[in-house]
Amino acid sequence: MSDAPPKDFGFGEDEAMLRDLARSFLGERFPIETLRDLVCKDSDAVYERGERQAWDEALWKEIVELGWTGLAIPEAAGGVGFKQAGIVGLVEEIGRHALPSPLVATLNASYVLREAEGPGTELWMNRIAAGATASLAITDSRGSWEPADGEITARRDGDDLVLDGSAFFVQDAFKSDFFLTAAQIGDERVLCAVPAESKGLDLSQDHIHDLTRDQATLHLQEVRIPPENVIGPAAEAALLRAWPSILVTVAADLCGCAEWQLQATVEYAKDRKQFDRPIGFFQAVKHPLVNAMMDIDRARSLIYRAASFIDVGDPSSLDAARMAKSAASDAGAFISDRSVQLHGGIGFTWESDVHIFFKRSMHNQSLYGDGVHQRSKIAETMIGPLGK
Amino acid sequence: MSDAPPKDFGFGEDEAMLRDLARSFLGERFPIETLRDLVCKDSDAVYERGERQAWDEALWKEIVELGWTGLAIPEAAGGVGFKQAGIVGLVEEIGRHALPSPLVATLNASYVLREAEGPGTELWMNRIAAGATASLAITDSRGSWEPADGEITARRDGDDLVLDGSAFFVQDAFKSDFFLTAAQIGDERVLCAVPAESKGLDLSQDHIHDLTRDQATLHLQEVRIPPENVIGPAAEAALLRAWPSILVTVAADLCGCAEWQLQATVEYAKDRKQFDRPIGFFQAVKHPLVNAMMDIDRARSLIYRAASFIDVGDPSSLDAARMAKSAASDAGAFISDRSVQLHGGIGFTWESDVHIFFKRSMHNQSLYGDGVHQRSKIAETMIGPLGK
Amino acid sequence: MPDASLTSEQLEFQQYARQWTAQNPAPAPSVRLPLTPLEVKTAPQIDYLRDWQRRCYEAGLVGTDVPTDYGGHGHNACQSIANRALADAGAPFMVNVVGLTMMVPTVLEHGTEEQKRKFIPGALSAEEIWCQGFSEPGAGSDMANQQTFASRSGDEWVVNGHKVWTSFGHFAKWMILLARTSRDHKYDGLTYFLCPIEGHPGVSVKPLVKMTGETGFNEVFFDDAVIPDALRLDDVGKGWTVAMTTLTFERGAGEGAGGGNSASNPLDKLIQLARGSQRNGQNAADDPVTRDAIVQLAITHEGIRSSSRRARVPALNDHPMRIPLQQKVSSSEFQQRLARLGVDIAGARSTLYKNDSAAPDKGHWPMSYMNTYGMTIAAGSNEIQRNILGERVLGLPKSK
Amino acid sequence: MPDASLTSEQLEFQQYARQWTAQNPAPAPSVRLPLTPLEVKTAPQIDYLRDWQRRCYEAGLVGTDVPTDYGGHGHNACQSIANRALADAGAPFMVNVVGLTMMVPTVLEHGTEEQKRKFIPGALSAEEIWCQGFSEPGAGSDMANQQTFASRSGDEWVVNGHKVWTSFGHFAKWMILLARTSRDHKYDGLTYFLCPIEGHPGVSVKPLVKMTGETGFNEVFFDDAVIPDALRLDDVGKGWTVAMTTLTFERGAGEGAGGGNSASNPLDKLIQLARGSQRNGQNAADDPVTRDAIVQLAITHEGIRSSSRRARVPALNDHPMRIPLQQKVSSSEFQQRLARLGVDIAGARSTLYKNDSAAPDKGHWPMSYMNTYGMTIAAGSNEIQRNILGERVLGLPKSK
Repeated sequence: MSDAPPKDFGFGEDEAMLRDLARSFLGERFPIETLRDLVCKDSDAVYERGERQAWDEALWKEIVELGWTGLAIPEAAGGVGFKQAGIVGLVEEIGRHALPSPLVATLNASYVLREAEGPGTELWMNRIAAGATASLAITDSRGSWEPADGEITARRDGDDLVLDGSAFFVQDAFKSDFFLTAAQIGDERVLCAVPAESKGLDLSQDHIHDLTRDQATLHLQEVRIPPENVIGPAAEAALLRAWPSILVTVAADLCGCAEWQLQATVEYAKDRKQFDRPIGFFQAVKHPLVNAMMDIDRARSLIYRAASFIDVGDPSSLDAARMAKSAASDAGAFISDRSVQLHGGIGFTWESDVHIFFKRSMHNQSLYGDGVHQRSKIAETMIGPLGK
Repeated sequence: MSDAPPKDFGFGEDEAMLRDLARSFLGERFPIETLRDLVCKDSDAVYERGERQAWDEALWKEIVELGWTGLAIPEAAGGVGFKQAGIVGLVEEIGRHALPSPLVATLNASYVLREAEGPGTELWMNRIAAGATASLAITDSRGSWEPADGEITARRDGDDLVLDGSAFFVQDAFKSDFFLTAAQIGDERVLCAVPAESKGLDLSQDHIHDLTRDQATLHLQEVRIPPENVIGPAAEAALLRAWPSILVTVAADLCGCAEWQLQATVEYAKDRKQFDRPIGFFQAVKHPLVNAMMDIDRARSLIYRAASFIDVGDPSSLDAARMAKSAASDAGAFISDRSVQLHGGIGFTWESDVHIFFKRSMHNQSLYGDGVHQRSKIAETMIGPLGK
Repeated sequence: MPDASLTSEQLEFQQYARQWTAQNPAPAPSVRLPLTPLEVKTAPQIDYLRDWQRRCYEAGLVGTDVPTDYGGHGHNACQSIANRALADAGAPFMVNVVGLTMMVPTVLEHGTEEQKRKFIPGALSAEEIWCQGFSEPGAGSDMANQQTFASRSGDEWVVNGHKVWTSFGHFAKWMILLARTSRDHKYDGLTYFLCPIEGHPGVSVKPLVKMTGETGFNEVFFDDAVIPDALRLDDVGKGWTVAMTTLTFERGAGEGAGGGNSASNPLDKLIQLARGSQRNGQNAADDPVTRDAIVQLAITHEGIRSSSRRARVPALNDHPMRIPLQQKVSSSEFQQRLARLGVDIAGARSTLYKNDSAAPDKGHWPMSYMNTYGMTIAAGSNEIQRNILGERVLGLPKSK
Repeated sequence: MPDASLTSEQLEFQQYARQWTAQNPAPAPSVRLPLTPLEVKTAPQIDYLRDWQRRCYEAGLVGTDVPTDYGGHGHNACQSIANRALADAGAPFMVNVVGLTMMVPTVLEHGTEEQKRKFIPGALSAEEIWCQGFSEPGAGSDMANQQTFASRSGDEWVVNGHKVWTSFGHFAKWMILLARTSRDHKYDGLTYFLCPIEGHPGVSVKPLVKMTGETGFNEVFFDDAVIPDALRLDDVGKGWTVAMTTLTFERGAGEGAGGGNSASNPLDKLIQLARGSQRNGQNAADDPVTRDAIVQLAITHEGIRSSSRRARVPALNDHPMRIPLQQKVSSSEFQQRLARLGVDIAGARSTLYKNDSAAPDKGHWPMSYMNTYGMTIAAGSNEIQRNILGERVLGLPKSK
């Protein structure tokens, strides 16, 4: 039987320290002007010329030095073994700065490695702890979020495995050193690590709205991987066990992003005058911002609740994380909407920064399932299977 | 092929004249003070002592003289054969005055008689045209709105039929001279007229929130009816053909009710001062009222659209009527909510009139199916059957 | 949601609480009981309910977490278990709800030792019924705009004014009273008193009828009513802060001292309703649109509860009042949406009044729906609460 | 919804329109075309689209209901049939959308005989592109707060000011210009002009980039630009009323003169998307939550259309401006909810930009969603429109 989730969500000194460090570090090294210069200089670059989204690799090196990539890796495997409650605290800051980086993708891959069983797990956790980046390559062409729906197959060839097929909607693929995929072999699905430089591996870039990440389709053609890359069996079970952490991590990014959108719109509403008054005087501006704040706060509380459930291994962690993702997706959608609307004409232009966060949020709202998706899953346990 | 529904919904001089007459007649004979005195004198009367809801029978006699009960009856059967567009115009005024009366129930019964086929229809239409009141007794105990779900059975005994079973949620039952019910006999369902004074007929009063109507469960025990009361076969088909008119009539009552709620709240918002300003100055009051107005107007337009579809026998009349009922139910729910909230403390008390309309509206919102119900039906034709 | 698992003390207490409630069913009442404490109307009702609360108190199921010095039972985090056990047993609610969920937590936080010893035991045993005096006709939705004035004369305060929305006013011995003691400052001009009502010279009570036809709340008039200074709670001018504590606790930030079943998950009842209702010829619990609406509410409910927790973790609060000031709006609107969804699910049967035998859940849903407007209107309408949040938390310019 | 059945003239025209569109497919463009007229950016794009509109005009599918005296084809209520036929054939949109849906209906209602003859034919044939000058940086969401000033000097007006949101500014020969001619009255101080843009002395155009990365709308600066009084539309001081006509027509109160496919039911496209999308491992068109959301939008859409009809039935309008003033808010928010639902249904695939081959409907949904903020913000933000409705229709006190 698991312990009770702590009343303070297990968010103690260490967690606060990391969060505060991240806040000051990113505040200093990655202020909004830096973000704007990095991703918005030329509106044609990404959208018209199809260039890849820019990111600050030098800054990333510093982040690796800070050890953030190894946070979810157990100490036994050379990582920090940090609490989920602490990790979401950090990810909130990542979202609040809309940082383009492979951190979230790598954390999500770490969760799966952590939950995987098999000889190979240790090796790949070590690599991440040592600074390698990774991303999950598990989604089918329809964008189904069911762990069972991958399209990659494998066949044995001597000690090696040979992989074929494609994975879609791979997050920050062009920043990843290796990919985690679940390959169908016979009637089992094995978890495999596929290095980005593998022969027969091809990434085709998705053209996306979000300016703060890249996304790609991973094509595997006769990709041969050695035994040490075959992490273990029961890939689906590992994905399912990791799912609460994945959902709550994306939710935290959404929530941090939403807090920036709220504060930026509040500041605008204090400065911008209309009818000789700051527009924040008007309840048509004030009350939606208050509603957004309340949505964000409930989502944020649900994120820490879910994180604390995960940390104590509470059996209802998955539902708790789905609640957090549902609330964060909806809160993100609402403040994204108001941030553009209440910024008025300027908010509709490239000159304003709100569109950067709008697009990052919109991307994360659907990633791994939006509110409707999460709620239909929760209903299965809360109310019972459909048509029971 | 049916004619095109007229661009003006067929709402011409006659229809406007009747509506204006109703407006001035009710404005004069049934102002809000009269309504209040009639239904609100003593809060314990209906709710604690279970007395029946009061109504003005003298006023009703005048209404019968005005010929409103025969509006939906074809001229051939001694009625007025008025357009649906004109009838909803009248019913809007009924709703706007929250008039307690058997008019809506009788209109709904008339629609079914009009659509019924069989020897008996003429006789009973004549009676309504001559001033008799009627109500539909077709609903089962679960409050299903499917015409197929009645619980009344019949058996032949010589030339007579003997009816057994109960019908629930019978509207204004205690004001009705006879009831229309669909009785199962073998594998067909016959439409029967059951006089209120029939031996073996018992009405048990429902205790309801709405102060402007009564509702009852109709119990039939060995009720013998002569051949002329057996209106005809294919009761379900008749009910289904009448359904658009029934839905649009209840929608019109909702819509008129909603318009009263809107205007009463607007007036209050002009008078009531807070922070030294009429509360209508504040957008937290103004904008919800504007939203309510827009909801009401769309619902109202959909009601006249559906009525005009019915008048020309457009094949999509049922969907059009479902749209109107869905929009009217939702518009009614929203303005009901705001009318109490924005009236503040006083709106929460018995002293204010808003609760009278709040309860009439709430009753009609669910009657014959709320928005969710109507939309799920529309989806069947608009998107296709589920799981197709 | 399965409850988070329990400490050994909680487990032991849970066992006891379940046992006691199983062995001590509430006696059959001689009169029909109201659905909630807010509708208590007649003497037989109040007598029955007082007696029931007293028995639960003596059994240790009320005041469970209150220190023994103040007549409590000194447990840790067991009150919600007691509430749940009582709810599961279908026991009547605790009638002294204002005392238990508002006065006790507030006095525990702001009261003097004397006040704690004087007031808490009687509230727990229901010997002394409490009512709330936060709302005024003139103040309308602006709770800080109190006009009831308490002027100091020596060791006493002389109170004049007019309160509305006072549930239990007609049975109450005491009122938690928010009164203006200075006209110079709006918020800082308020002071919090523990004011005698029953038979107190200068205090008169007049019952009002709600839109539901129920009574149970009142107007209370003060004409030169005198209160000794010893009945002042916390400092002069601290009234607003103290009142915020009161509301924060009432609105679920804490389990109070036994607020009558507050811990039982209100969604369960809704799900039961859906299982017993029809939607388009199918079980409403199988209708995905209804399911989505139910889960939306469940998420909001869990979010509100988790926010109350988070409010007590300083590291997770950039602004100390951000969550506390939200809870009244969030929880009252949650209650309203919850009841409204119940009305929609009940469909035609939601037309039925509570005294109709066919009304689902004894007519709870439509009745509760209408009564929730008490929450969204009273004690500072939610429109005003949103102004306060926008201004005091987000720093937006005043809308007044 | 099956369309209401047709008059014989309409039936005949429908047959012709379908035949023509079948026999005259649009030539393959040499450049990628934008999704809507608002994103027209390059010369090749505009040239191609002008040519296409001209051919449709010559075929009688544009200006269908406009009197022949003004270059139209003199049919009755056939424009929507033409629009539908073009939409069904997947034809490109009509590029001169401001001319067709805003200028033509407005000039037909408020213009002099000369103005009708001078301006309408060129707009129908796309020989003369029109842009709209209703929005200003300072005015923000308050459209009546125009600062661009036109001062009279004899038979001319001298214009100074700054317009934003001007789609087609960089291709337009003319602008429908709302300018202030008196500072004494807010609404009655406005006058409506038909103002030359291209190459006109004192007028300069600067393109802006939207949040989508698309361009196509502009800032327009006036420095002592001179307009002859003959280009004034309706009386001095009537500008606001005239502008309301313009917006009423633009927002669907009328089918304009060929607004490019406005008649095709936007829900069909959404339903198609749902049929091709997944929700929880099932076809989204089989997900009742999605179905309910789609039908809600269908009802709103039908309601807006029916209200435009009802606005023209005096007996069904207690206040003449009640519906017309609503349509901008209703239809822009409908478009926004529609596009947003498309984004939600497309799920992961809504992350894709229009130039990604896997993007459903060529990336229409997210792109359209962002572009709808143009509608809800521009030409008097919907917040301001709600003030106007509350004040001018409901008679509530001014919020300013």
